Amino acid sequence: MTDSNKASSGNGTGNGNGKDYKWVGTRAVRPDGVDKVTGRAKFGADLHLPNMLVGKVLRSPHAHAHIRSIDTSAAEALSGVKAVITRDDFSDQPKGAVQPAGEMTINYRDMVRNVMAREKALYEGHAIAAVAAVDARIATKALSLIKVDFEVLPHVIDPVAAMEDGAPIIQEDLIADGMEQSPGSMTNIAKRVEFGHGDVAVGFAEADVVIEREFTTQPVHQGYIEPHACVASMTEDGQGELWLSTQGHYVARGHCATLLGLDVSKLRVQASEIGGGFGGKTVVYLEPLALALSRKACQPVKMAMTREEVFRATGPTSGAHLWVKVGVTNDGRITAADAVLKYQAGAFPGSPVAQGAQCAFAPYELNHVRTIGYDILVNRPKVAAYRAPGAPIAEYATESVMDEIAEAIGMDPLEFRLKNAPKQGSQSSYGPKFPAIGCIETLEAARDHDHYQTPLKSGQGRGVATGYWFNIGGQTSATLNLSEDGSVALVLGTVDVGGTRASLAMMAAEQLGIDLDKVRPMIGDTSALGYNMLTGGSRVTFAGGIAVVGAAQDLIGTLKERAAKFWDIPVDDVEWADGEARATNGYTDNMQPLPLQEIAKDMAKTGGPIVGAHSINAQGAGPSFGTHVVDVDVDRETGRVWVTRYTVVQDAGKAIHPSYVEGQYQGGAVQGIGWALNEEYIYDDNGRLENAGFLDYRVPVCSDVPMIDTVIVEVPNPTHPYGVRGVGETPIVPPMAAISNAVADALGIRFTDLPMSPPRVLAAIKAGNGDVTTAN
Amino acid sequence: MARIVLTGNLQLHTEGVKELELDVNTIRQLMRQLTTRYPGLPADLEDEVAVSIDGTIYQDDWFAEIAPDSEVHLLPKIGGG
Amino acid sequence: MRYESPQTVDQAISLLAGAGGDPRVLAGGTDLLVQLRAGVIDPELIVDIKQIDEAMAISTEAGGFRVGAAVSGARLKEHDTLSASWPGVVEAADLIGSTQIQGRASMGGNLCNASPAADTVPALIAAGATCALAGPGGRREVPVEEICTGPGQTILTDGEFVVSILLPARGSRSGDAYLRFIPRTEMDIAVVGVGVSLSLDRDGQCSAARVAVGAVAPTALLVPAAAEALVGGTIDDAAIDAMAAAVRAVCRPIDDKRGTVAYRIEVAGVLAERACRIALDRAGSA
Amino acid sequence: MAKYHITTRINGDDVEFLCAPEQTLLDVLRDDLRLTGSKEGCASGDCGACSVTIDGRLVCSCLVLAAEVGGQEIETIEGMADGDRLHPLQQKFLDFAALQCGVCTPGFLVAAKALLDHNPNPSETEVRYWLAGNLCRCTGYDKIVRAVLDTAAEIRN
Repeated sequence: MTDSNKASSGNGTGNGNGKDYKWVGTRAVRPDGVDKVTGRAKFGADLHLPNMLVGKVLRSPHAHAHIRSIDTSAAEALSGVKAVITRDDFSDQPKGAVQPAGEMTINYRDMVRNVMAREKALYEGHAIAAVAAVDARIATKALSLIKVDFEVLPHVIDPVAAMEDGAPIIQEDLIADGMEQSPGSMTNIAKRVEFGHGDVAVGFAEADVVIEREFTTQPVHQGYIEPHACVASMTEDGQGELWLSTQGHYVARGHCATLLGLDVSKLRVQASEIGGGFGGKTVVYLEPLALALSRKACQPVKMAMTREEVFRATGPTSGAHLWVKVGVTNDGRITAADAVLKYQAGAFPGSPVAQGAQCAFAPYELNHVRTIGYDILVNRPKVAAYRAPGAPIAEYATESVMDEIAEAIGMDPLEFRLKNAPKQGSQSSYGPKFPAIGCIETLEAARDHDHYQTPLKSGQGRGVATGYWFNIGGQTSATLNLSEDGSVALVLGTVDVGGTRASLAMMAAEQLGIDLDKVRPMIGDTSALGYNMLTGGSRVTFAGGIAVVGAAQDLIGTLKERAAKFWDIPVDDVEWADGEARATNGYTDNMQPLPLQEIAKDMAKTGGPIVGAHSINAQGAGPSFGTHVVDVDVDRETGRVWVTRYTVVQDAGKAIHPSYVEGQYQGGAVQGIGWALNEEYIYDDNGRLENAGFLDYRVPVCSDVPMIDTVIVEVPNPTHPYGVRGVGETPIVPPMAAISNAVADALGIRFTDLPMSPPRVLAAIKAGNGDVTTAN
Repeated sequence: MARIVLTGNLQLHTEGVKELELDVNTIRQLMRQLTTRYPGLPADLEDEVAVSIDGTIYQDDWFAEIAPDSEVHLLPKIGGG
Repeated sequence: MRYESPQTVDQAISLLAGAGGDPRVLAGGTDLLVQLRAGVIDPELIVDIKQIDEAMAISTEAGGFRVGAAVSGARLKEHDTLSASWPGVVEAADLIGSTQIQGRASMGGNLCNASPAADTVPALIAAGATCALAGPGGRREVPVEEICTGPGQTILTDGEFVVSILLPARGSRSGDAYLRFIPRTEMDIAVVGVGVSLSLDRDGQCSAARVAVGAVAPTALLVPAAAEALVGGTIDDAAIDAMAAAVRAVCRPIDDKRGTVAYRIEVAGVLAERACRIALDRAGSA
Repeated sequence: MAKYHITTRINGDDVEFLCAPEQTLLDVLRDDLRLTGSKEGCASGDCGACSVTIDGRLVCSCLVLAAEVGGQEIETIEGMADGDRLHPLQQKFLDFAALQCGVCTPGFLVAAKALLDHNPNPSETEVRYWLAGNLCRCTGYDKIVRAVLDTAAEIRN
């Protein structure tokens, strides 16, 4: 195991699975590092093209309103304005225009309405029109000249209120999926899902102790520091180029081509460096508008959101109302677990409630379990993915109840979890049997860690929670182009959000048996490689790793063929090791091994360019469990919660680059601290967001948090050549429950609403209980 | 015969059936047999679901093999952040 | 919009007085530029006073310190004797925003932005500070507590601006302190802020005190009743409780995204008590 | 609309530019001088991604009018390395993996350099409060703080 305190730098090797690797498991310097510490790295807003225009968006000031008319004539007449677009510039998508794209099937009829309002403005900040002008000042002036005739409608912000009869209807033509709906009636409930097995009624009958609680969580934003930005350039012949900050340039290409009616291959998309995404840059907002403006103006158009636009118009994750009931025997066996999850989707269907429902009880082996989820429309921006979408919300509630019930029967919370923990072959709470997993290993590592063994100072509290996430695979391509000097260009199609160029290049060097600095990884544009699904679902080091290993094996196969020709022996008598071809079966006496450089030097003579390529749809992603331990102090007079110590223990399968695995653990934990303590959306009575900026949307700052200890557990994933599991998402699942459990330990008060902000905590201390929904 | 388990809310389209046994060797055969047997299932079923075969989850993979004694679960497709 | 950076107070006055369309004075700009960007204000003229020596100087005067209105928090903190005399005022200035904001933000700007939650204002009021205003009608010296009349509102007349702030001479056995509450450790606007300044006589009795509270009313409030609870006796727990109660009694806050009425009133008392104990400790060791 | 002719020094070089009165220093650095290492994360002084120093003082360039900087010395991330030699902080950020997406990194480096110029031996708490105006959403700050502390120790020795 690797502890970030002991080994934060240098080349300490993370422990291989009994194997000794030259590069895998080391802490090599990332190949894109120098560009990023010198300011060279080009992000979304850093590209300037000749004759480039500036695009800006007019957004709805109303949470819900019919758009009677839009008059853009005055804006079009303004000198310096080159193009103005509205809903009329996008043809509608047919009902049920649902296509597989990226990770999920996308409803393009919804998407075309989300990028540019059509019949109605569905949330404050919904795009109404856009302008391209020669500079920002003129574009802003032009927006002020656009006249929009709104008919303001009643709005609804809260998911529970939106389910009630008589609530304002957001999508009149919505048909509820998964539940009965009386003919002709209208609803905001987009979907009902149910998972589980056994019979919870039977299970609760077997219980000695049953605890039932209700929780609420607020929407939280991914909070990437780089606002959405792109540069689009369409030419008179209908071909286009798009530069953008995205987690998936192939996926963005598909979305934009569909919305603009272009041939996909006529659009060449290049991903900029991305200034954080966390799921929020898996969708398109500005890009179709920039392309439409550029198509009208036949000039390049740059668009970049302000921070305020990011908060008002892009997807946070859901806020939710949650009900959880758990039964246990006095000796700590869970007899039944039941939950109802109501997730707010925003103005269009698609909350991650199904995944929340599946993950809710995943850290437990259960005979009787049920989770029911509802996907609910409200007048807020459509939710976007955020790290382990859905899981943190559900597991906040379930892990809070598990902690309370362990306390009720006087059992240590980690021993309680160990007693009920799933292992390979256990039936999961969502159905299938688990493959090889590391739930028990992370729980044991947490229990045995110095943090958990160290007594608390007086007044402090300690909490633990376990989190689960599936991880995914998906379509991935990689190419290795051998250069004449034996160095190798590695072309990837997966956007690098947090160091995957390093981890993928390390696997290539390991396979080829050459030095890492002989491998130059880069992210190709959409014309450079076959399709690549987006960077999300913690998939890149897993799926990308399989693709890169495949490409390396393809390259090695050709290298062996060339060596066999050179020696005039059967290729079966050639092996590849330590970066050179070796003749086997007795040829070795009179044949010196051929190093990669030698074969590269003569590749023209032996048959021409040598390329290794591999394209896959990776399956069998290894799920990852994590257990967090957190200590808190509470200022009893002001209600401020201080996180004083934090340890993340998580199964990585195999840490290719331990530093960036630790970085995922630490970053997820601190995002979770923000979610638990201060981050929330505050709306006024008109459905307008009151805290659309980093001043009052309070992400943790450096002085808010302690060092984050990490323990990398390595239970190999058998479907990956190095045993890799995705690590990026699981770290944000446990923190909210772990911190709430720690506060409960400190105060003897169990909180059921997030965030645990100082006013709410102080009100609870005064009232003597944690159900203080009146405090903001 | 492989054991097939339907989760989420698929049983609403299968006359309430949540479990059944089918003689299928691949996910594509599974999808074809299911949609023929239960025309009420969504036309884009194969795009909407992930398929777990003996605990390993497959998405968009027609030809993943299903053994006669396999346990197969149809789950909602999984997207990440 | 026009930008001017006059060299003298008189030039600044004539620019401001001569201009229409809501001219603005630019000191550190950490509030002004945010309001410009957000379109909250659209002035035809911006007058940068940082080229005016008087607005950028820290000098001693009548045993106290005269601080130019545009002096940054960072420079204030680096002034050792001022920091030793008025640690509470310097702490208040130091609490405004990040290190980056400290490099620019000034007490003059913090005062004239007239936010009820301005950090330096309760500290300056507690310190008994006055400020020098200059305008077409000449100059006047006005107590800090009289400058703001409401959120964004001041007594400044057309063409008038704050040139400098005078921190009075500091007697022996005196101390001040400022505390505020924010949800995070940095980067937030005060939910409540309390400034306390007090002096002790030879016997350790409180001979003088001023207490001011911010973010609980349309302007920062001087709380005479709180001072009266301290003056004339030893500052014991009972006196401090009475002082805190007096502070809570004057609070007229609102519910908003930063705090509730009940929360602000409760925490105002908590901070008053804590600030008082720090000021007392400083006075005792001064 | 009248523009202002400004003469200043940026990263040691004399620079002249024309700016509109409402343009910020960040606008001019990025859009006119094409020094895009300084980033706009918020334009309100809340994220620190646009951090530069003016006459040695750390500021947010989004909160400075371009017209204000005549005759002053501006340092940006582009001027931090000495030719082909990275500043010790830049090298340590690489060695410690103190960046993930990297968009906040220029601001952190400029701010951290200003800290070490001003206090060569900061405590962890001093580092954390000095850097509180620089938001990072990826790293949880741990490796950034370690990198700054370790660089300070290295420079002292």
